[in-house]
Amino acid sequence: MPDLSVHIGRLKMKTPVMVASGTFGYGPEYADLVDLNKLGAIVVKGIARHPTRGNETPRTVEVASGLINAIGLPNPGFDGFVEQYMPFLRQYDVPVIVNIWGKTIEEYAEVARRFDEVDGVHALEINVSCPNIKEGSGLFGTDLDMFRRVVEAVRKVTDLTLIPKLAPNVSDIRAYARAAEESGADAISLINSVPAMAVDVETRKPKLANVTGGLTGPGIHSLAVKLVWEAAGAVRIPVIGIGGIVTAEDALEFLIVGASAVAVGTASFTQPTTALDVTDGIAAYLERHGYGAVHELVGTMSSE
Amino acid sequence: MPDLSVHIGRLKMKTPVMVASGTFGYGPEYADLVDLNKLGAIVVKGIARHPTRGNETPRTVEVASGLINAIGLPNPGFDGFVEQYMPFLRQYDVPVIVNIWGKTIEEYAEVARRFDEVDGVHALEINVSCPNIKEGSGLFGTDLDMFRRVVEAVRKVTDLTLIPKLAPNVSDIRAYARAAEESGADAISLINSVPAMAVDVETRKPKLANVTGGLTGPGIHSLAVKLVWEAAGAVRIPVIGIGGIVTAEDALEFLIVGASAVAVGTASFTQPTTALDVTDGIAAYLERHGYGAVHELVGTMSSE
Amino acid sequence: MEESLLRRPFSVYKADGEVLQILYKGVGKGTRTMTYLRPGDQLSLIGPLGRGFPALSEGRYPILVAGGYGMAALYLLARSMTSPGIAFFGGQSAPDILCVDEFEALGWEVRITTEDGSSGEKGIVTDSIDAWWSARSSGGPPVEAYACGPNAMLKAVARRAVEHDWRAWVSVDRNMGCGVGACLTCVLKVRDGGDGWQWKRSCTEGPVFECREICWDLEP
Amino acid sequence: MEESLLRRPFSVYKADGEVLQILYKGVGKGTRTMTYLRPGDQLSLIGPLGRGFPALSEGRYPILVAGGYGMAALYLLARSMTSPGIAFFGGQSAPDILCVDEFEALGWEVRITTEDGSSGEKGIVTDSIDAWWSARSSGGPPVEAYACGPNAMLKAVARRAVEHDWRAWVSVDRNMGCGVGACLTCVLKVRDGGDGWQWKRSCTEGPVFECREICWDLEP
Ligand SMILES: Cc1cc2nc3c(=O)[nH]c(=O)nc-3n(C[C@H](O)[C@H](O)[C@H](O)COP(=O)(O)OP(=O)(O)OC[C@H]3O[C@@H](n4cnc5c(N)ncnc54)[C@H](O)[C@@H]3O)c2cc1C
Ligand SMILES: Cc1cc2nc3c(=O)[nH]c(=O)nc-3n(C[C@H](O)[C@H](O)[C@H](O)COP(=O)(O)OP(=O)(O)OC[C@H]3O[C@@H](n4cnc5c(N)ncnc54)[C@H](O)[C@@H]3O)c2cc1C
Ligand SMILES: Cc1cc2nc3c(=O)[nH]c(=O)nc-3n(C[C@H](O)[C@H](O)[C@H](O)COP(=O)(O)O)c2cc1C
Ligand SMILES: Cc1cc2nc3c(=O)[nH]c(=O)nc-3n(C[C@H](O)[C@H](O)[C@H](O)COP(=O)(O)O)c2cc1C
Ligand code: FES
Ligand code: FES
Repeated sequence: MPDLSVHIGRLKMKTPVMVASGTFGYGPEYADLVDLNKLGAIVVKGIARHPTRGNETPRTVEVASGLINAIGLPNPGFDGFVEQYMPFLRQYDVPVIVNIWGKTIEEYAEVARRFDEVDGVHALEINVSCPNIKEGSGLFGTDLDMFRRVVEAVRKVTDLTLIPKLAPNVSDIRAYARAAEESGADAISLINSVPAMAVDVETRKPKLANVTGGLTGPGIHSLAVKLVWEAAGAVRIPVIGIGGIVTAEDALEFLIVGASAVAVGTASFTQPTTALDVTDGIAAYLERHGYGAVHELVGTMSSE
Repeated sequence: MPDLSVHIGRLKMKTPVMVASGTFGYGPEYADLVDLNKLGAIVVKGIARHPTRGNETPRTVEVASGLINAIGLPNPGFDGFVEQYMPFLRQYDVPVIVNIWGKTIEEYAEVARRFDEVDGVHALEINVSCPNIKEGSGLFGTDLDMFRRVVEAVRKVTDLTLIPKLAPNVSDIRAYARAAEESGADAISLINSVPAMAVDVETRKPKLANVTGGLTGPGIHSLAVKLVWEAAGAVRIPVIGIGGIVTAEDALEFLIVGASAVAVGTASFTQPTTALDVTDGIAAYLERHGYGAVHELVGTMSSE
Repeated sequence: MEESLLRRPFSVYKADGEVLQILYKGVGKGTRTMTYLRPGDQLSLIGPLGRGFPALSEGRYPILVAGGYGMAALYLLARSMTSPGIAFFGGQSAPDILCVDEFEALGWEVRITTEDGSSGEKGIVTDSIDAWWSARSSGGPPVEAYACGPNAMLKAVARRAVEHDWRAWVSVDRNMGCGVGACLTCVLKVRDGGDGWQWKRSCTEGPVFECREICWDLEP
Repeated sequence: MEESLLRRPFSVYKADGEVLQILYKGVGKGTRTMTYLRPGDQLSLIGPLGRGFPALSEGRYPILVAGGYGMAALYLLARSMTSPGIAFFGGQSAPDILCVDEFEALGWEVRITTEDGSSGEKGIVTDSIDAWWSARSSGGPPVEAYACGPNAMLKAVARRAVEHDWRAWVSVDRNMGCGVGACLTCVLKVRDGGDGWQWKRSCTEGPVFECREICWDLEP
């Protein structure tokens, strides 16, 4: 059995396959269907300082090989999350990564500071790239200066492993990757969903209440691989590859282009055990190809 | 029968549905299968001043709901194109739009200047967004200043209808749309293909000889609709919607969010008559919904 | 053939021993692809999920109201009741009216309405309900209604339930993503304790709600 | 079931009257989806496209070399020849060897090689060709070879053609996008008049080339 363990900052994972924020709830939702202890990590849905309700419905629409969502970051707030979900999550032997967001830099720092003291939280993923909140959050991910300021502000208030999550809709992803590294991030994750929209031509109305949303699922995989490849080439900190993973091959592509770990998103909706199936597929691949450990595969794309 | 005609700059089209550059050859390739006179316009594959061979093979790879291509702009050069293809194209009663590119601003201007004098050429589409040529062309589409300079340089040397074609991989498409308008463009077209890549995990080699390529086809449609909606909202010049059109509904989405015309790309490979089928579908829709002319539908997305 | 990405929600129509039946209509890419399945093909299914219809309360008279796939969704409930009542089936035209024999075999009286009059009375299902209600002698047992169909129909049933003081359970039809409460696609507004509202997930906290829980006026 | 975006290229296996047959192998998403087709389903087909095998030249002795779908691709050619020769079929193991009876019924001598020896001789198809060539008495009519199969096989045939002075036509297997010359996916390097090379599109200018046209040394 090849060694699947991965270390990212102070975070130790048994496998390189986590579940992506917003696609696995807070854990209990899938606990009957998936052995949570076998996941590399659980990244919970985005948490802010205070509760929010999120967008009106319809919130999602299925398109060719993808799902557009404009959920709008409904969240129970820091207190609600810690009370309602942390006791549950602490029962498991799986790292918890909290995805955090805010509408201002101060809000980001405030929620990060509070999580620093919460027992059982292993890392923070900074969602600067959610395209659904109009009030500024969209900008954090596509304005290099704002991005840098958020990461720096959060870094100041926490010792937790810090993982800024990059937005795909930028011209040069390497600049964001480097800015994260320079601002003290322990790793980066990418990609978040890709801005998209759909219109019902009979009613001439947008298919989402929010008009625009973010595309995820198999259709974005090849875009994500390209961005992860570029980002991984630009920094020394570990990269977490996200976007359109359905099969072990999809995850292996991320590892081969330079990701140290991956997260499964939309595919969990279709097949809740996807992350575990992908893990098994990676192990089988490593064995078949004679790798002793998953980290040996990382970044081995052959240039010829 | 509703009025399908569209005017873009000095270009008059019988229908709003053209075929996109690089997906319909130079015309003769599809002449046996498609009545060229029924197309809104033919946009030929990218032409530069001098012949080029393009990339090594493999040049395309199919992925979920899309095709990644890295053809690399093989082209017969200005002279070759005018000699080999213009006599054929002049036989038809269909506007010819030449897609042009160069490796420097001077090359863009030079090829544009020459086309200005070619009988039977109705408009120039400026390909600043092809992600496949490393020597600078990629930059023209994702660097606002370079983009502006190319459009201005081309505008100076030609009276032909000028249509810069925008790259999708920018944070703010509106800035590019406005820059095109300010630089004297008669219209803009978008989107070009989306940077992407795929890896063969068994060999650990990229699936394309060029490593990266551009994703096209149904999977990018919802991204394109979002970008066309934003771009159309930012300028007064007409917008041509491109990206993932397979059905009349896909084209209608572009019109409803603000495009005056559309172009069919990858779908022609699968079904050569797609552009004509889409045209029929648009006409039927207009009739069913009581529109007298296609321009009445443009930009009518209902905000409620 | 188009490929669909997500699973699709279906009601269990019949479940006997090892056999589970669903009754579905090909309306889009997912259901149309299902028509290509051949005997022996394997499918993946997660279920049962969510909160179904509750049993009839002691002493109440049951009515069922079904449109679309509602006939399938209500069959097992109908079979579970020892004293059948009336089932109101509505549809566009005759082919939309399904399972009538099955319900009658269980002892239910089936009243049909179609918009084009091709089966049963011409009209919509609530016409038929109103006619029954006004003809009904007062003083009978209190009514408990169970409804499944288009949201407009559910809303119309809810209005009558409030007016006539019925208890009424409606199974809402929301688009779904995950089916297990994780994606927050299927939410709808239900009253909270006070004057306000909160989102509830119809996949886990529904799809069946007592009609008074739902903020119908906030429905788009 | 996965959906494929583009069309897939196939050779015409048989064409009689109104019936056209193709023989295919399920190797990926497109061909596997095809196995779901049912009698009566309609398909869209564009063809015939490109340049097929030319007729046998007067006075030449024909040999066929087939691997994979090559057996299907060469059948109509084999049938068109009035004086059959030898057909060399190669494959991994017995199930890869197809159509032997059909070729024999046309009068062809079929020599089979499989890599695992489960059908015919153990080895690769060129072993069998080499054995035939060295056993062949000199002074026979000049050879014209027709080959269809994996590119490595075509290259091996081409080397022998040059060495032994055969004329040899190979049908190259390139990924295709449009099939009509528009997308420039299927190009391969062929010699131009002088020392250089140029791209040719195998969908329109091929897929059959005389083996000396191809720049084998530039093949990746
Ligand atoms: C709890 C529940 C139980 C159901 N039980 C059954 C059943 O037993 N039998 C049955 O035939 N159907 C049932 N449905 C409806 C069924 O889920 C949809 O018909 C199916 O999801 C359509 O999928 P599709 O891919 O074929 O269509 P799509 O391509 O997804 O959509 C086709 C059209 O239907 C609309 N649509 C799709 N899903 C929904 C939805 N959930 N609500 C409203 N509009 C929708 C789309 O907007 C579109 O206009 C049930 C739905 C729910 C929520
Ligand atoms: C001129 C020509 C004639 C052909 N005639 C026949 C025929 O008569 N019968 C038959 O069974 N097949 C034939 N083929 C091959 C057939 O086109 C492929 O098997 C088919 O395209 C595979 O599609 P898929 O979607 O099933 O596989 P994909 O999912 O597209 O690919 C599956 C695997 O096959 C590889 N692959 C796919 N297409 C090709 C290709 N063209 N060349 C090399 N590797 C490929 C892929 O890289 C992948 O590893 C022919 C090919 C050509 C070019
Ligand atoms: C319904 C839904 C909700 C999401 N919510 C969040 C979120 O709260 N925070 C976040 O950073 N990303 C969120 N994402 C993005 C995912 O974490 C992931 O980056 C994206 O889905 C791409 O991966 P996939 O293609 O595998 O789904 C969400 C995605 C979906 C589909
Ligand atoms: C094989 C191929 C070649 C292309 N070549 C060009 C080109 O030469 N110039 C250009 O501006 N766009 C080129 N494009 C991009 C298309 O014109 C179009 O913008 C893109 O394919 C998106 O549309 P679609 O999704 O309908 O294919 C090419 C696309 C493909 C698939
Ligand atoms: S369908 Fe995902 S939360 Fe209900
Ligand atoms: S397959 Fe498109 S040019 Fe040959």
